[in-house]
Amino acid sequence: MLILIRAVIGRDLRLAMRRQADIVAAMFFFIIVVSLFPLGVGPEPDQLRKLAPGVLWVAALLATMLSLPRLFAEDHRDGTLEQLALAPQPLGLVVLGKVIAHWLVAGLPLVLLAPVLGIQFDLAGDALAVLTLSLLIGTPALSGIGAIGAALTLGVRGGGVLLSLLVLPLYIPVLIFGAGAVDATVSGLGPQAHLSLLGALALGGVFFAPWPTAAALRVALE
Amino acid sequence: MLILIRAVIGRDLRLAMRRQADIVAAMFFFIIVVSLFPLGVGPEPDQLRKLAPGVLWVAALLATMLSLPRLFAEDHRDGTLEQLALAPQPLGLVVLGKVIAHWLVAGLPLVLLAPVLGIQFDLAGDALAVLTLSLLIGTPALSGIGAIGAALTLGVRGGGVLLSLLVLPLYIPVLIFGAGAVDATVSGLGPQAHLSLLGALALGGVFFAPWPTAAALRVALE
Amino acid sequence: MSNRVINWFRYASPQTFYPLAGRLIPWFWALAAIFGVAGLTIGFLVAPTDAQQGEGYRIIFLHVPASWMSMFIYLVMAFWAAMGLAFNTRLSGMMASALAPTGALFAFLSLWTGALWGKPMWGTWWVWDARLTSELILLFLYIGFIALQAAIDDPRRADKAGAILALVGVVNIPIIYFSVKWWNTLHQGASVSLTKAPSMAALMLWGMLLCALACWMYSIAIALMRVRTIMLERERHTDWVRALLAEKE
Amino acid sequence: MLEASNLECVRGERRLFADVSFRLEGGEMLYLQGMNGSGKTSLLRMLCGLTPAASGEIRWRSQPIGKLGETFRSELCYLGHHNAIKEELTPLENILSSARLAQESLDEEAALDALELVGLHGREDLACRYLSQGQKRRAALARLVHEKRALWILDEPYVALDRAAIQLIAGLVGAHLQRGGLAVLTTHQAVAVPAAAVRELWLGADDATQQRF
Amino acid sequence: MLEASNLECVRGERRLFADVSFRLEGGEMLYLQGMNGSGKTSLLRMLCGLTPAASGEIRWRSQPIGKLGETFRSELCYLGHHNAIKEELTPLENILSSARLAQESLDEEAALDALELVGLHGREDLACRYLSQGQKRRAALARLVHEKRALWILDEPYVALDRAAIQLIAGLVGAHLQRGGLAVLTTHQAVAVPAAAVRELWLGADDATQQRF
Amino acid sequence: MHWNSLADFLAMGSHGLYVWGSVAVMALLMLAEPTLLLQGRKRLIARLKRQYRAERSEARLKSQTNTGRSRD
Ligand code: HEM
Ligand SMILES: Nc1ncnc2c1ncn2[C@@H]1O[C@H](COP(=O)(O)OP(=O)(O)OP(=O)(O)O)[C@@H](O)[C@H]1O
Ligand SMILES: Nc1ncnc2c1ncn2[C@@H]1O[C@H](COP(=O)(O)OP(=O)(O)OP(=O)(O)O)[C@@H](O)[C@H]1O
Ligand SMILES: [Mg+2]
Ligand SMILES: [Mg+2]
Repeated sequence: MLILIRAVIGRDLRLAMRRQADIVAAMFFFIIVVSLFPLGVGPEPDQLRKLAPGVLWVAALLATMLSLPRLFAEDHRDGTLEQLALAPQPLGLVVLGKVIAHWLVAGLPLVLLAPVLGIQFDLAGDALAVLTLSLLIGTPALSGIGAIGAALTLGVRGGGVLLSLLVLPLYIPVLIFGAGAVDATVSGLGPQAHLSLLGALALGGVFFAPWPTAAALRVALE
Repeated sequence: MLILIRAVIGRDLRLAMRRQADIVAAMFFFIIVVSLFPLGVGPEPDQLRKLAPGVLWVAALLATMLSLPRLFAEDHRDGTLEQLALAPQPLGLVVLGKVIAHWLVAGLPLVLLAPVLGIQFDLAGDALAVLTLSLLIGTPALSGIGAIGAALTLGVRGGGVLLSLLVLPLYIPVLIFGAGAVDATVSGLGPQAHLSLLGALALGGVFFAPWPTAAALRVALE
Repeated sequence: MSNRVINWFRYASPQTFYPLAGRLIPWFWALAAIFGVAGLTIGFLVAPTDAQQGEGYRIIFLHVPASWMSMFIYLVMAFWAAMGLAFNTRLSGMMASALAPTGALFAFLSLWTGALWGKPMWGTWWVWDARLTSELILLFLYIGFIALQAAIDDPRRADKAGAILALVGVVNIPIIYFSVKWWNTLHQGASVSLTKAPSMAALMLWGMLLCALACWMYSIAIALMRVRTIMLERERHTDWVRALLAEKE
Repeated sequence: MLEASNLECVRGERRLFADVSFRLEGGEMLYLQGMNGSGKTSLLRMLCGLTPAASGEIRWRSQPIGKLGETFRSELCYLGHHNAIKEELTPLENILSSARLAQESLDEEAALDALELVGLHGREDLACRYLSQGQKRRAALARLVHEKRALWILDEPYVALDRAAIQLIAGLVGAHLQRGGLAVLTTHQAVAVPAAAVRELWLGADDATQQRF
Repeated sequence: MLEASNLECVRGERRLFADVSFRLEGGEMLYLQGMNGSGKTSLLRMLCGLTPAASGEIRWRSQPIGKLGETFRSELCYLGHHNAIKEELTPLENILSSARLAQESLDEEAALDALELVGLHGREDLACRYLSQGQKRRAALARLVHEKRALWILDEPYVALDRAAIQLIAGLVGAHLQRGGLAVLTTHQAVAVPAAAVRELWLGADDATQQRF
Repeated sequence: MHWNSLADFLAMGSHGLYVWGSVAVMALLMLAEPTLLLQGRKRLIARLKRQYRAERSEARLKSQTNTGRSRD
């Protein structure tokens, strides 16, 4: 079982490495969206500081979401997904592997970048730390939940945008707790409550989501 | 020449209608991103009013951008693009048609939605009008400039995210003038200057961009 | 006329350019070192303290050259890109790809030194000022160029695609610069305005110019080195590369 | 071993076929024929358990395949219209990773042998996207070289292959049957498989006569 | 009319072919052969002007095709590996819109005739995504029925088709040649085209002998 | 000479961290770039030489034996 998951992760990471662009560009998308906001909203530092948690979290959410369509689409198009569905193991485990790989490629880099971008918004030290921590806990949930949406919209025309339509409502709790944790820190309340709720979402996202995802994949293949 | 452009527009619109999801979902993406912000940032009306132009413009930009990868990708994959490149007319005209169709499908709906969403942010009447007008003038520029990026990343692995990396820096002037026009209205200065610059960008985007795009497409087909 | 064109194309062929570049590189390194030492000596040892900014202003000797180079290299890159598209010479594309990383490096250094300057002078690492913002976008443009070329494996295709992007970018740079400037001045508000450097003492000016020259020489030397590597890699099947490497044994 | 009874396939408003029944034992091959659109691909996907049948039943070793689930899938090798190779990966990486995902052991030596056999010698380390159409198909079919599972379901394996490659694949199928395996195969190209027992099944019987020339 | 001299094709580190020259007049067909990966598709794309040749020249009516540009393209009909049909559109819409994009006039009646001829009768209004692989190919090939341009370049047109459809396409090509048209065609399936003059060209000559059986 | 002592020079009027931070990073990157380039070039040349040798030996092998398939 672990071997299978490892094999899936290994393959997906190798594919990501081969494309190179994938990892680097996901990060830069995050950077660019975050940098767009001051351009749209205006450069006053006070205002920017207030916006920071919301903007960073929304950007992380969008960056993750953008990489979702490719989670299964290519495997579907070139027939690999059929092969995975016909493999003699529960499809859910394969999905779990793919979710983990997706997080490593699309989630983790955001976490690492967040402190640097926070500085652009003039955030203080502890707020930066909580921001990073909240992203570290929250992004796995984004990958897990996103997988369900990616599977449901698989092979559906115009899937990419439909996908965001399905997934964003599910992302809202993550966004609220994530940005809330930082806000709470800035305003002097502790972030613990928010963070533990976020942790619960992440656990659910990673370990529960693969099973509906697998079911959706089987439907898409019919 | 006009016949060709009309044929391209007709075909692309028909495809979009057939997929349905496309138009509706682009609009919903716009709506959801705009609605996410108050969730991430907090509900104070004053602050929201200040944010409104920036957020709406950034959301419009992202919504347009999200639909870019599909501008040429499907034609490329199924061989239609080769056929278009081999047609006995300048490829630039075909691109022009596709840019116009893209705007009709991905840009125009945003323009129509903007006033409604602006109300959510408590914008005043004249600001709403200028917001809508700025989007009406600015979104064609987004489609035109976006086409260059879409063509450059065609057939390149990890293209979707690379595309945003290439296109977003080019979008920045549009964003600044667009959001700036609304800001200027809110703060009592006239929006004319911004709007006319935006118009210049749009003209450039729509009529100049198809030619580098066509060149990039030929490179992608080699 | 046609003679001169042919002549030009002769040097544009990698085979003739490679040894030429090899002979030039040491000279540029030497010049870079001389200018660099002179500039830094003046800047850090001789130049007086700035009346308003104290000693912190000395970052200027790094920051301004880096900023200038980052902008200038983009122009040069776009020039080579245009040549490549117009005349379809192999050298042009190679030059453009050889310049991009150095340009990105200087853009990054400009940001880095600027941020380190901003903290003591303005009290913040970063403000959304026109210049700063355009420099950031310039870095994005470089990275986009590099990422695009890296994502396409066929070098000829990569060259052409990169050239198109570079040209579109060069049209856009002035637009970006003025749009940002406009955006920012209209907003004003709480933003910190850039403290104008005082009319510079002649010594400071000299130091800065020498440092800038050093960066120039450095960039040329690096670009030539990189273009030579790129040539070897791309032309590895040609007889001249085989002969060259066989010679080295 | 593989037994289908009264299968029916409905697509949209169209009944593609009904009452398709057959029985296949070890060493036998089912050669599925029919004109374009007669439902061959649909039938194969049913046999794999990917698409449910409108009615009828499929049994493997006398058990319905739905109930067998993973046990059935661990004896099944399916190759569809699509190649199931990743364009970014090299043929070698593709064959290794598909073996790993199917939880079979395949060492690099064996994989290289397989690639050489299907004529991808010298292209082991070239990303598949650069391969020609036929070479991609060959890379996909290289999986069959060391494939030991009992039931092979191949949907038009010969498409895009040149004559040498077709002979090779036919040979592989023949050897598989010799070992006591089963195969279900469709193709529009008349290729003799060196097999003891080839059963033919025509789909869309009413069109069949019109087809046979 | 179509003349290629000393064409050379280099892909990555590999020289696929060099010194390929031929001359084709009206009514003649070039039958391009070679094993998988020998460069047939690459050559066809060169002939269309999609890929530049590493060296050599291609002339149409004695003019280099690069210089002719649109004039050449207006006499060219290319059908590649990919079908160039939109999966969302019906076969009818596909054939009509591809005619319109190529700036040819084709009325609905003629389009329906063409679809019926290629055996898509009854599927005119079904989105192409539901068609079987062979039916998709047929929908793509339906363009040839009323195609009047002089030069046809067809890359493995027979792939996925059943025997009846193959005969039909071969017949269409034959009629085109009879009218004085030119055709360049690749295929791995031996199909006789009813044509007066078929020239054969083998790519990858050193492999050719090994291939010929 | 403008400075009185080395300590003064290093302190840079209490802005030492910023000034030397700039200098250090700039020097580091401007040294790293040519170093990496030289390394890459050496590696490339070594690889190409290996490749040429392999090609030569393969050609020799081919001319000697025309039977049997050899992989490497
Ligand atoms: C991250 C922050 C910064 C960035 C990206 C940046 C960028 C630039 C650029 C692009 C230039 C060249 C533009 C031109 O010559 O018109 C420049 C020049 C200059 N910068 Fe900065 N800068 C930054 C921070 C600072 C700070 C904090 C100061 C001083 C307090 C400063 C002072 C100067 C001066 C004096 C020049 C030379 C102006 C001239 O020669 O006209 N910069 N900077
Ligand atoms: N929604 C639908 N409505 C009507 N007919 C449909 C629908 N979906 C599929 N079909 C038909 O079902 C058939 C599917 O056939 P299938 O792909 O199994 O054919 P096949 O025998 O494999 O053909 P080929 O030789 O071309 O591969 C086609 O005839 C197609 O037109
Ligand atoms: N970057 C590359 N490096 C090395 N070889 C390459 C590269 N790109 C393509 N090739 C080779 O070029 C050839 C392309 O052949 P092409 O597609 O023209 O073949 P074909 O004759 O049409 O084959 P098929 O019969 O399979 O369709 C293949 O052999 C492929 O391996
Ligand atoms: Mg089929
Ligand atoms: Mg081919």
